[in-house]
Amino acid sequence: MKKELLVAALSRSRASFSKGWYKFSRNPLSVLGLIILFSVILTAIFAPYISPYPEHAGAFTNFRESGLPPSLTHFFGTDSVGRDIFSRVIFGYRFSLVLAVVVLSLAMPSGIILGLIAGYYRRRWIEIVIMRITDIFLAVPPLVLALAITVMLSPNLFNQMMAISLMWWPWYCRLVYSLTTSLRHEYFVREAELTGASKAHILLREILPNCVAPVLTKMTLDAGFVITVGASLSFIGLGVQPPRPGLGTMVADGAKRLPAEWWMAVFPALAIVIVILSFNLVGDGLRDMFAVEEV
Amino acid sequence: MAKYIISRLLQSLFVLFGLSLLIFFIARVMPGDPARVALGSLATHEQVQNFREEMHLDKPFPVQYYFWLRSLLRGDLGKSLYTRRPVTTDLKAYIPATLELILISFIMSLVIGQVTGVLAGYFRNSWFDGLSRLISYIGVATPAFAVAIFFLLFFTYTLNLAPAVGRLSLAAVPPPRITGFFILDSVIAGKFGTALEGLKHIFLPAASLAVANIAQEGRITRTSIAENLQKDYVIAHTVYGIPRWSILFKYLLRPSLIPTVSVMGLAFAYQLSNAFLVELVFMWPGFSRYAVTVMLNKDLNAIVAVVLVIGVAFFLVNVIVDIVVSFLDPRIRLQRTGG
Amino acid sequence: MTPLLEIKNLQVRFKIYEGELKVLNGVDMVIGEGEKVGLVGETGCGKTTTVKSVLRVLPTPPARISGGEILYRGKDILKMKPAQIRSLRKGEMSAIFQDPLAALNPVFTVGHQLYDVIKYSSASRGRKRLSKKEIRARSIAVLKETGMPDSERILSNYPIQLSGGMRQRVCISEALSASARLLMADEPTTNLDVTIQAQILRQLSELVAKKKSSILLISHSLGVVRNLTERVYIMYAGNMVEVARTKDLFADPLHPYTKALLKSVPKLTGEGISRGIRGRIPNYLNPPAGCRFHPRCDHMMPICEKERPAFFTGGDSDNHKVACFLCRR
Amino acid sequence: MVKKRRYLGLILVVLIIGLCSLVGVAVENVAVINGMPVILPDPGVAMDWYDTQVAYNLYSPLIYPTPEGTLRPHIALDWQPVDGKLDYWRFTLRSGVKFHDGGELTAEDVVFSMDRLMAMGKGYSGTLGKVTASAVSKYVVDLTLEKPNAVFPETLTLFWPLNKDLVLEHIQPGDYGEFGDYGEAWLAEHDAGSGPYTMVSHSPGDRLEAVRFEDYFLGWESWGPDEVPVERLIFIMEYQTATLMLLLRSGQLDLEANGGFSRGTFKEIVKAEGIHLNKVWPEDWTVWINTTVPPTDDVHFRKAIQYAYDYQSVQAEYAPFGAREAGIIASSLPGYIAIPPQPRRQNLEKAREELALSKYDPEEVTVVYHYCAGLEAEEEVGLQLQADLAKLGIKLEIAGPPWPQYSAECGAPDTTPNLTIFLFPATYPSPDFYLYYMYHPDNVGGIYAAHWYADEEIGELIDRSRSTVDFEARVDIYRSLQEKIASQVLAFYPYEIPMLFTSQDYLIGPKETFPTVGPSVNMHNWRINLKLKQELRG
Repeated sequence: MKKELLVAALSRSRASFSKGWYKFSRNPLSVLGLIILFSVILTAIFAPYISPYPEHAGAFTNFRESGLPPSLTHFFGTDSVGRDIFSRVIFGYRFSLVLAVVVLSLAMPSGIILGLIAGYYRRRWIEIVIMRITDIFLAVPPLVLALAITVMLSPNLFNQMMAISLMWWPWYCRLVYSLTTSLRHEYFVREAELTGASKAHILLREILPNCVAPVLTKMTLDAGFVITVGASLSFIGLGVQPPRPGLGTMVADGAKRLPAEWWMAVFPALAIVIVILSFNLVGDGLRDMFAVEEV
Repeated sequence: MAKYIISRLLQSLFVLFGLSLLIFFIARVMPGDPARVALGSLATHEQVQNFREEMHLDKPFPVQYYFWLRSLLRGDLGKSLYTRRPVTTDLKAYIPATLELILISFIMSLVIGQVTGVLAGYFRNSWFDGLSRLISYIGVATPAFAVAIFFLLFFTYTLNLAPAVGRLSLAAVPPPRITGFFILDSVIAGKFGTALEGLKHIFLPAASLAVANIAQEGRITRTSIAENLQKDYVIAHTVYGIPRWSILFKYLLRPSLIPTVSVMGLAFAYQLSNAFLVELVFMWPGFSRYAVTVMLNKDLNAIVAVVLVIGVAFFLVNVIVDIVVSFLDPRIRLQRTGG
Repeated sequence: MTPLLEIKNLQVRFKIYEGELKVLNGVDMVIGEGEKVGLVGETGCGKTTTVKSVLRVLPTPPARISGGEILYRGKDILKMKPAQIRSLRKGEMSAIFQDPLAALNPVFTVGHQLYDVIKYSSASRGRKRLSKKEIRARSIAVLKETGMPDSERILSNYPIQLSGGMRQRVCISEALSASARLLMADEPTTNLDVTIQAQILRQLSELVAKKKSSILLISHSLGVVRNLTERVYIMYAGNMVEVARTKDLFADPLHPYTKALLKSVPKLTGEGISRGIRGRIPNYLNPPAGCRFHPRCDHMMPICEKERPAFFTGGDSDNHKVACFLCRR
Repeated sequence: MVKKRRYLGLILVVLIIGLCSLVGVAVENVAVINGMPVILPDPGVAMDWYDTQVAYNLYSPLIYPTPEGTLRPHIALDWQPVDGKLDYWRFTLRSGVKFHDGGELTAEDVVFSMDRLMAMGKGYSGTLGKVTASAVSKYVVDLTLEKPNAVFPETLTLFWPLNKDLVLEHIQPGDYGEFGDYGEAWLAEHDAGSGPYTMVSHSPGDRLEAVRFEDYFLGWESWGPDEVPVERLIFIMEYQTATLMLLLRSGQLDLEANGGFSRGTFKEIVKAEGIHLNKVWPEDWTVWINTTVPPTDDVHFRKAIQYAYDYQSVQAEYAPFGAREAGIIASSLPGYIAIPPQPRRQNLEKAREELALSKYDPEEVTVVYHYCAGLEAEEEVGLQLQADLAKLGIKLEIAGPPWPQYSAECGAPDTTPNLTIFLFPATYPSPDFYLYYMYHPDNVGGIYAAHWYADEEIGELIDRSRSTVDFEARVDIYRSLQEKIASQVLAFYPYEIPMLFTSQDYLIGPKETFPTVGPSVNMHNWRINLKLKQELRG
């Protein structure tokens, strides 16, 4: 009996997956985004094996080869101390993706839990406390506050991640809060309440699954946004510290060499655009996928 | 409406209070010695100690906050440790430049975003629509500093079309300050040459700032135009002989503007934070560059002030957005006044 | 009677993701000068599409007029240039739409919309431009004509501030302000309660009579057209299935669909609740071959599945035509 | 009618643009100068070389350095130690020196300015030491020192008298009793000087504008038929190097007086037409090694760093611009000696030996290297060292905080990173500048002595040099001091390089190179050739 249920559930989920994929794949741009995103992720994971000069991502100087224009030996040229920009961009993706993963895995669960609690306990003191604090964090653009906090913590990747995470949970909190307040009067929540289910059960098993679609969509779009904020902070000089390659830092350094040695700024900048673009395309695809589902 | 604004105001007062407490707390708790930073390396220990006392840095946190709040009520935001001037003086000096920049870029993004959005929505699935969608995808995905650098490389270094930095050419004499907006002030002073220069200088930074918003607004407008085009009233207007341009840019634009304007508050936030980077690239002597500078210099008073100013600006913009939306959309207006 | 509008074998298709919807499948229709014609059919049978085709406001794509002619005073509307169509809309053809709330722009005042309608429709005829004052006066007059109370105040109101009846009156005023020769009223009273329905319909017919315009009154209900029209077309799934003088049709319905429609009208005499018609409007993606009504028809014959019935003259009058093999003689 | 109205706007726009383009673009007699952020043009608080640059334009120092490294009369015509004692000096002032408001500079102004400097304790007060001033007559001032100082006249090239009356008119409430804030707030945006230029406006950290002071006491003369004094100075700040290059090429910037270009850019400048490099003063790259925090508190560890650094690598890149081996003092100063390692190149073997002697395991320690944000030359040294130390298994962490934070870190031993890099020009023309200010135990800490090494013996030796009247004997002491300092490895010195300012060909600088910072960008020493400017950029 149980096994049958499981099989049914599995096939159902497989069916809904293929249906979802069908909807997703109807937009060729989303598929393109997914392909780019996967290649970026794979490149980042296997950076030491893929990049032609992995040692150039670290403490390395070779002044004789500094400022070389793009060529077959150095696809993106070399920087002012002779490091291969292509290799550094590949490693730069690592830091960007790690940033996105860490920030979202810190901000999302905390935001979701707080949002669930605040949404469920409406008109209680706990809702007021959580949502007012959320308001405070949302009162200024995330970049501004993240900038202020990173500066005061002293600039490096870890602090950058902490600062951005601190800026990010309120967005999830507000999203899940509004979802929860509208869901909590639905019949299945009422039913669970009546059957005496625990609060944790109601929040996590009844309400949370219904928040998945919007949260997942937001997460994908946000990953791109987090990377933008991270790159912006590094551009100001508050990110990955040298010699490790931060994409924003590379753009900032390269900007000093414009226009003669344009490749130093242009390629890292394009690399940033590509990864954000792929996240956005995938996010839009997910939104289409879920939006059709809802109708 | 008044009742609504008052309630918003009270709410924002609370938020700003919390914001100041937050940023104040972070600033005071973090490691590093602001007094030392302010006085530089040549200062003696005695000088540093005196300075700490003067700035109440030796007092416990609540006392410090109390002193800060007390002087805030007198309109005093303290002295900048970086420029050694009252923060309010700095703000007065730098805010107009940023306001001018954001205003111009706002107008740019509104006009271009709306027009492309309307056209893309009207001719949806045409080549124009496809192209504008592609560009808008890229526009949204490109961080402001990258846009700025691409623009600089293309328009300044390659085509030599626009100047690279500043509000005016370096040797130019700024117009007498009336509004602080160089272009406007120049026109008032009758210096059209300066005004043109100002326009030339503001073009690239404003365009760099506008790109993301153009993309975003274009997309939203396209969707809502496409949605509204299906509505009966468009057919009705057409049938009753109202010309197509009037339908498109009046009867359709107004309802389609509502979603665009509704996200304008968020768009402004983007624009303001993007200004942080764009002003750096273009050496725009504005508030955002000042903000970055004081942040990098751990200039406590200035940081708190800068964050609060942004909070206030954000709040004001949201209220304006609400008012504009309710002006555009009688449904909301009537709901609000009708109670 | 000279025909004002003549639709010949009109075919309209909609392209959607899954394929093409064959929505209008050869529609024929004639409206004479000054004639009051009714068009009745279930929701979704293509009435609105027909009207929109005539007005040339079908969204193309997805819609596509794949065949047929629409002759207005002998000229094919489908071949007209946009400018000609625009001039047709000013003073020749007008329409009232089903949902008055949807047909009014929600974010402009009634006065504003009426103002533009009057301004542009009057500007067309090479007349002197009307002054603001004149337009305003006309707006009020037009509203008053439709029996709108307090019409001056109404001008500064938004559609959502008005009741359903008032909104419909505004729509009618807009439609009438152009003094069109042909007025197509697409279910103008569907969303109103019965007393207001009757009132509005009466006023509408009075106004049309006064202006000596032709009217095409569209409804899903036979009851509505009975008193107001001279001739009725019955439409089913993109085809005209029957046309007759109104009184002939009610007296002697020939097509099984018409009969079923008449049966489903609730009667005050109380013969129990009407049964409605078995089944649903067909799927336009793969409509039934032959007569589109055959899957729902109680009198289905083998030929119905294969061949599309042409119009046969039936009943007592030459004007009574039916597209049903039952009436083949 | 409607159509006409629609076109009206178009016509108006065209008209405005036309009008705008009609406004002539005549060549202006102005010099736009890029410097580092000048926050403090007040000579009583100015303390960095870019402040000094501006101060030299707005104010006049008491004594002026010569290109040869000697001194010449300026405001003071003559100075003598009274009774042959080096702690009591008498100065005779020039008469007729005019302040910008027309008032005459007298002994009273000198005394007031010295009192102000001492009371505020900012700016170069530390360089001058404790000084008591008293006016003997209208043009004679006595300055008494706490300790004998043979190079006191040299340090007075960093003392600029202010206009007492003007300052007193503008004091605001402050910490200095009857003197309020000593005019500090007002002087941030105005000047009270007698220099060749008068401040017009100042927006701290952004822009400072000044115009020529007609009544400057040294007068103004043209050098050639077309070489005339510069009428208007505009100091701009904080521009990115890419931008600066663009501004130079387009003729919008006349003098780049920050020297922060990368060597790639310098190469470009050498090739570019219409602009050229000026070697303005010698500078020493110095990487301080903090002797108070592990692992650099161990002298062997410090030596290991000294030997591990690949001197040739970066220096070779700058050789075309005059880079050379550096020592403790600038090589052009009397008494310069070469310091280890000799020959000056990487010696990993020696480095390993020293490392073995140290108490630290290279695998377990991290060395922190900080440089000033945005300075590529400083980052390069760090990256080079990072690669070099990696060969020894030592991890070097690099960070580039912005200047105020960076310099403030050096204010306390525990916040000073292991390694900090600075480029030191001499502020007064004497080896004493390097020795006293950087290694005297009284001056330990701060950016000038971020090694935190206080040695009484070195202090005594420096004191002795300061009280030695005979020049040759003093130079001998300087030599032994250098040896002593080198043995402790308080720093390593990547290379010495002249400061390179880029100017337009039509802006002509002094023919000679001054040994110190200020005079080089005293625009009284520059002339502009307007004809050439018209030809090149007009």
